[in-house]
Amino acid sequence: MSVLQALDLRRRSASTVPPPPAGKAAAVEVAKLIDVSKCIGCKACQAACLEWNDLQQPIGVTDGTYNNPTDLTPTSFTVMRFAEHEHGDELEWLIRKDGCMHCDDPGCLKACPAPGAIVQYTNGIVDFISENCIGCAYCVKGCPFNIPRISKVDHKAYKCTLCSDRVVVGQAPACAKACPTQAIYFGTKADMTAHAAKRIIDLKSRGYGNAGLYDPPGVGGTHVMYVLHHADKPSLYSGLPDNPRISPMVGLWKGMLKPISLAAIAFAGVFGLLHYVAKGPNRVTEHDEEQAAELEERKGA
Amino acid sequence: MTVEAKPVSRYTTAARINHWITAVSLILLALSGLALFHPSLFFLTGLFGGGQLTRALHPWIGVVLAVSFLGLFIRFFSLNFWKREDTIWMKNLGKVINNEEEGLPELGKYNAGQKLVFWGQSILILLLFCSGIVLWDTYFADITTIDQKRLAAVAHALCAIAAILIWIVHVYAAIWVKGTLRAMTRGSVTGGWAWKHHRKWFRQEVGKP
Amino acid sequence: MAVTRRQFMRVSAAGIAASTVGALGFGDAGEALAAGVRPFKLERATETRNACPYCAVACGVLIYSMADGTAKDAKPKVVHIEGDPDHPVNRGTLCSRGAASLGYVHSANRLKYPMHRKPGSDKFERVTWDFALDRIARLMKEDRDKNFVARNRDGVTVNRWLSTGFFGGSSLSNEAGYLTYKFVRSTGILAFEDQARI
Amino acid sequence: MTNSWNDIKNTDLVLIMGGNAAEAHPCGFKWVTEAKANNGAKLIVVDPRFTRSAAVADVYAPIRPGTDIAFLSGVMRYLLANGKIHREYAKAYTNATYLVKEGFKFEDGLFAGYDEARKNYVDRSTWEYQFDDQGMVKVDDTLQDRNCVLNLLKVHVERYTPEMVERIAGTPKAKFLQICEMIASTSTPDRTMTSMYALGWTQHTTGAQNIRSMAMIQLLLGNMGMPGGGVNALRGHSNVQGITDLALLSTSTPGYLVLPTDREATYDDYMKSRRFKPLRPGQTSFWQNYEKFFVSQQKSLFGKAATKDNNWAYDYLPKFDVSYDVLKMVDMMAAGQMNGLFCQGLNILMASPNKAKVATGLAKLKWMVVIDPLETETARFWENHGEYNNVDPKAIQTEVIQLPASTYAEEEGSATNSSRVIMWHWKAVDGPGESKSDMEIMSALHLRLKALYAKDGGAFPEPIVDTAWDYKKPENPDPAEVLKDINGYALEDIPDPADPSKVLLAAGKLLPTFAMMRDDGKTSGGMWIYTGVYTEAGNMSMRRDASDPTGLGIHPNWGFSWPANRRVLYNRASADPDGKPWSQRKKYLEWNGQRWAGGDVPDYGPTIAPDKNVGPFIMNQEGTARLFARAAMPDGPFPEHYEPMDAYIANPLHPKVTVNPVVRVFAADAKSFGTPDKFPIVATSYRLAEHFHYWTKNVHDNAVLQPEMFVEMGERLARAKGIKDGDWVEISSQRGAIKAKACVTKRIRPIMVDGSPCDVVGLPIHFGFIGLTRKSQPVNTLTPSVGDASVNTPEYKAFLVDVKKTTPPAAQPATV
Repeated sequence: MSVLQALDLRRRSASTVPPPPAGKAAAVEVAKLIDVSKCIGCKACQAACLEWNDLQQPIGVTDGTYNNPTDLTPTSFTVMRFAEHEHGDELEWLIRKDGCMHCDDPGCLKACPAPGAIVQYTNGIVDFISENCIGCAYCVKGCPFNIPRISKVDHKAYKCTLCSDRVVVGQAPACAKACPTQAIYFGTKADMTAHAAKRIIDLKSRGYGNAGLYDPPGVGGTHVMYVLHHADKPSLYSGLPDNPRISPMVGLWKGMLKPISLAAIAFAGVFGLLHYVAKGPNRVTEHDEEQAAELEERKGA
Repeated sequence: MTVEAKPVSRYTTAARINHWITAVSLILLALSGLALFHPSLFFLTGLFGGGQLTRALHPWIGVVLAVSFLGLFIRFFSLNFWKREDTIWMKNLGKVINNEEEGLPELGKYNAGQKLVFWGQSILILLLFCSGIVLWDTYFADITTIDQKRLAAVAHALCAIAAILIWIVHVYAAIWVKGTLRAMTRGSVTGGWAWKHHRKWFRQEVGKP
Repeated sequence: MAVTRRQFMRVSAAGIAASTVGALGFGDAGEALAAGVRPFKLERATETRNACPYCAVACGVLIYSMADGTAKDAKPKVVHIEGDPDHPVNRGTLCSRGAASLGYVHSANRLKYPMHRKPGSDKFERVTWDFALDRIARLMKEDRDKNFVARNRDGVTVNRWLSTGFFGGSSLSNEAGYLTYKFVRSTGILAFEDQARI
Repeated sequence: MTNSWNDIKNTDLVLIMGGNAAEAHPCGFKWVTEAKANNGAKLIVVDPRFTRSAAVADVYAPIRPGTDIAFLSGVMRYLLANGKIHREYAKAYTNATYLVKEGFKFEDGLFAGYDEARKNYVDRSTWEYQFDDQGMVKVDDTLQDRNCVLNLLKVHVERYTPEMVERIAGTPKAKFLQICEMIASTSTPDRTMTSMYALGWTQHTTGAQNIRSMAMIQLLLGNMGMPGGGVNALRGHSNVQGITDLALLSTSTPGYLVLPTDREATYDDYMKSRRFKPLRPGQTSFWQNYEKFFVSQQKSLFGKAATKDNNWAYDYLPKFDVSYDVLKMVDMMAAGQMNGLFCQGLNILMASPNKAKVATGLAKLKWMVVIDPLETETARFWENHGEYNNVDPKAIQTEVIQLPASTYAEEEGSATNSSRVIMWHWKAVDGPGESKSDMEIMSALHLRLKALYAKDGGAFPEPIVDTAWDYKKPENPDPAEVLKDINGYALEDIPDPADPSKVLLAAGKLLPTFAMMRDDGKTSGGMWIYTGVYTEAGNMSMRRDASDPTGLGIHPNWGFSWPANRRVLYNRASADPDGKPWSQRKKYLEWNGQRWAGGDVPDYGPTIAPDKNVGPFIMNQEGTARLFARAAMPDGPFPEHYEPMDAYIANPLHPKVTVNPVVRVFAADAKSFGTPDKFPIVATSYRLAEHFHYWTKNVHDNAVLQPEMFVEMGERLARAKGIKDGDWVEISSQRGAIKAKACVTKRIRPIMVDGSPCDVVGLPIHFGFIGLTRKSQPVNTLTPSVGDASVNTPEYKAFLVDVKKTTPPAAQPATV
């Protein structure tokens, strides 16, 4: 196709050029809001995602839960996670759509060594550009939410694209479009935050005193947010991280360690050079040779 | 005309081949590893046929290195035990660096610096191998947790940098101390070199039938 | 809702701005400031308004079809199905059945040809429509002529045929349903049911 | 549905009981979510399992499968005892004030007139009102007479105390009372409750009475005909409403007319019982028009061959002696009484209870024709699939012809959703291979049969030869032409009854409304309730104006809602007897002095003034709704709790009459019911959000989302049986046994029945031995072949089983 659709970038993995100045492309930030309190776990989002993205997820087996597939895979960008939570005599079935959170400060992008394999558009979407992906799985280590999966077929990383191909033409992501109860909402981040506020008021009126918005500051906020009835305990929802942030290990690895290491190598090289210039080579003298010959003669004799 | 001492055999052909396999794989590992370590060195993946191939080859080269280095280790570990003279040598490292090693105790086949290189690389390669396995997602993705992988990534990077630094010392020493390189190319050193740097070893070698 | 819609931006334009040389002299020129996203796959597709075939909410769907450009006598194929946003009930949404219904249209288990299984056989054999339809008409007539009940024991005209039954589908269109009704009722079949009861 | 999907947004309280809308109808459930988010509505879910509907409910209560009438009668008792009824509504719009005959009684589980030998109510004469000399029902507006319906009802439900509800249904008393209180809150004119039910109510031997119970509650609360009210059947297939309307049913003809029975030897006999004279002064009794609808229908079916002289081809219709419903058909097949069978998009091997019986029946057929877009278990019932379908093909002599049908994407036409809205869909592509549309297949079969009879003659060829198939392309009619045939048109000029010199509608013109239908053969029309769908103004089912001027979710210009484009049935009842809305908040229709005005088409004479005292339930002879059903229900004028046929306990209310006393049990099935000593666990079958019946197991993505059969069980039962998640379990009933993976869950808790815990297991119905999902033995291997006393819907929702840990079936992975 001659027409290439493109989105402006805010960040680009393993890039040696600085991002364009803020304001150059003052795109509106988008966000997907997942209202867990409205979610009926019907998996329409999963089906729509599989269909739109032409994913061929193999047919598995059941493990005695409603989680199918049981985990994210390179061909399942989103899965529903079902958690049965008992408090007192009451039961809650907490159902959460899991998938890429599109962090504002994406750990995957930070970890990625392949230039342009992970990009963040100015609208906030974090996308994997497959042709640049080298399959190193550093993104897996970078991600605080355990999202990217590496394909055993083409050895590339895959995850939710927030349907960047739909968003670029003004369509909502396939999951949000499909969601029967509009538990998945899509729009500008500002609108989604405002919508969430209304939902939280409704939930509080129904006795969920700790209802709130999950937009974790540890990763700079996310472009996929949750309305939770128990925002005080995100981990109730099949292990949603209570306070996600890019691991300090990854911070060290992809931060300080890089310049320090190169500097150390450079220093070692320069030190050698200077030493050689200053002190010169360590040569065997003729006297040494004579001493050696003498010894050989003595022993040999 | 002074008397020329006969060359002294230092490394067998097998040992030299073993060394060079190790050397080449280490260099390739450093190049491919650095390519994936720092974006400004990503261009080095071009040497390996691109990012995907670099990612795929690096761990296999690592396996070659590990096996090869194991050979070296078995060959040389007994010669690398620490001796009293090594401590004295280390205390006089300044003199050594200033090309003033006269008056230091006579040394066996390896000086303290070489021994440190040996042990350093032995430990680092072991660590690199283990952390490398953890990071080798193609085959071993499921045996560790992501947190363990993160730790492994940092450890792998740190060890690799340390190994590269040691390698620089090792190479520089070979360049700086003239007459060293031929030990690994031709397998022998001159008698004078042996007298000067490893006199105790030289005395033993000369004494052999 | 405002979303960036810059679908026709060209890569080369982005390339101009990116020119920094890499750290060790190898220029990584052309680091784009924009990245290509997957092309929107419905651009050339035909949109048809239809209704989901499954449950009785009967959600409005849009069926996108497209001819495969490579084949000479290519017939359009369905490439995507999503909810019809104009439909007052589903408002563009679909459940996991409807959202996956493309896989129904293209199911590996779709029937393509009339098949015939002879008594005692362990397989279906492909037959022509003519064979199948003639055979069915004959079998019907044979059974009907033999077992038609014109009068009951009390002599009342009942005109019924009880030895053949008909299960009709509840996903037929009303028009197909009415033709089915006409066809079946005219024969006197009383054992005539659909999914309404089960 | 009496109301519509969109109308649910107007409600204040949703009761999902006998259904699981979030899973079975997610896009319809959207309107529950809307009501909750924007109307402050609360959601109650009553279900044996904590379902995905329960996951978003405000209140969930457990109930033992098959005890809904006990629960609902308990609710009625609460409402009546606490005065929480909409008294004015009940008095004006129901038969609450009507007097019932003196001899009517209910004792020890039986109503008056039961014949023990014939297992039936042979004398239902006391299930009737008292009439005056004019033939009008006697009423007591003071509600003092002990024989008035409301007082009889009070007495009848008095036994259903909260304690009794807890004993029978296992719903904890506190929960039950909490729900009663919430329901009672909608007895005020400004609040409504909507009831959403599906097969969880219908698939019981007391199915029709389950729904009646809810209808009675809604009537007591004044929620019928109200926005956000009603009794709403969610329904199954995309056009099950349309196909039911069109009467692909054994005893019906299109538009809820009824086939003649053996007792109606002549046309006059038939019409005599269908004149439906009003039972109260001034009532409409709309069924008085029956003959107009019937004659028009006969003209559509048989064209010129239907004449006044041959009583509109009355004898062309078969007469029925008994109902030949699904269960009866299977019973006949299994008894070797059937030779031929068509399965058009219906997978009977999976769909009818007691798979072994169905398989036996299919094997006794001489021939079977399967018309389907997909491979089905039925088409391949003769094929050996190891332990999933262990048959010997050689021993099965049934000839099978399988015809490939097209799907919705490959044909155009109209379908009717459960809101009764008829909507057109357009063709996108051709079907695969040689597949043909059902219209083409039906036409081909009809035309071939017709040709054979025209040529060779045979048994009574007339109805076949004379069937009107005069479409422009008879071998593949244009759907629009068929819809016109259903809608109807004038065969001759129709004169104005007021002024016979004027022509109301010229010959050949489409009928604008069923009021235009005539009983003199001047009109043709396949189904009166659809008249108006295709008029001279065009195909109304194609209308796509989604606007909603009133904001009440009426969408009057989207498609066409039968009857007469009416969106909420009985909507006259939304206004009080004086024609004023019961409350401004729930304003829907009102009398503006000249006519009934509002956003919807009145379900009423549009210009009948309130002072005429015409009741809002115009389809009834009384003009009012029936709290007391007269003789319309075979198992009693009031609902009564009876245990399922696989009875878990003796009925605590009347141990001598444990199960529904008038249930039809075939001789062949007499020993097929389970008892709790051998099968101590209650099972219920259900549908999953990820699958639709037995189709989507052929769809890859749905197979991904739910790949394999499982059985849901509570932790207590699993512990007792040593079963863990993912273990293989054998589930057995009196009818057979299947294997399934265990899904151990907190969502099913033992239900305390009569003081001791009752374990419940749940079985999804979707999995079989054909499809992309893992092979499984169908669940109907377990279910009993018995149906509802009124309409014979099989009892899939409550039966007895036992479970035990077992080994994996062959060719299945041993572990996950």
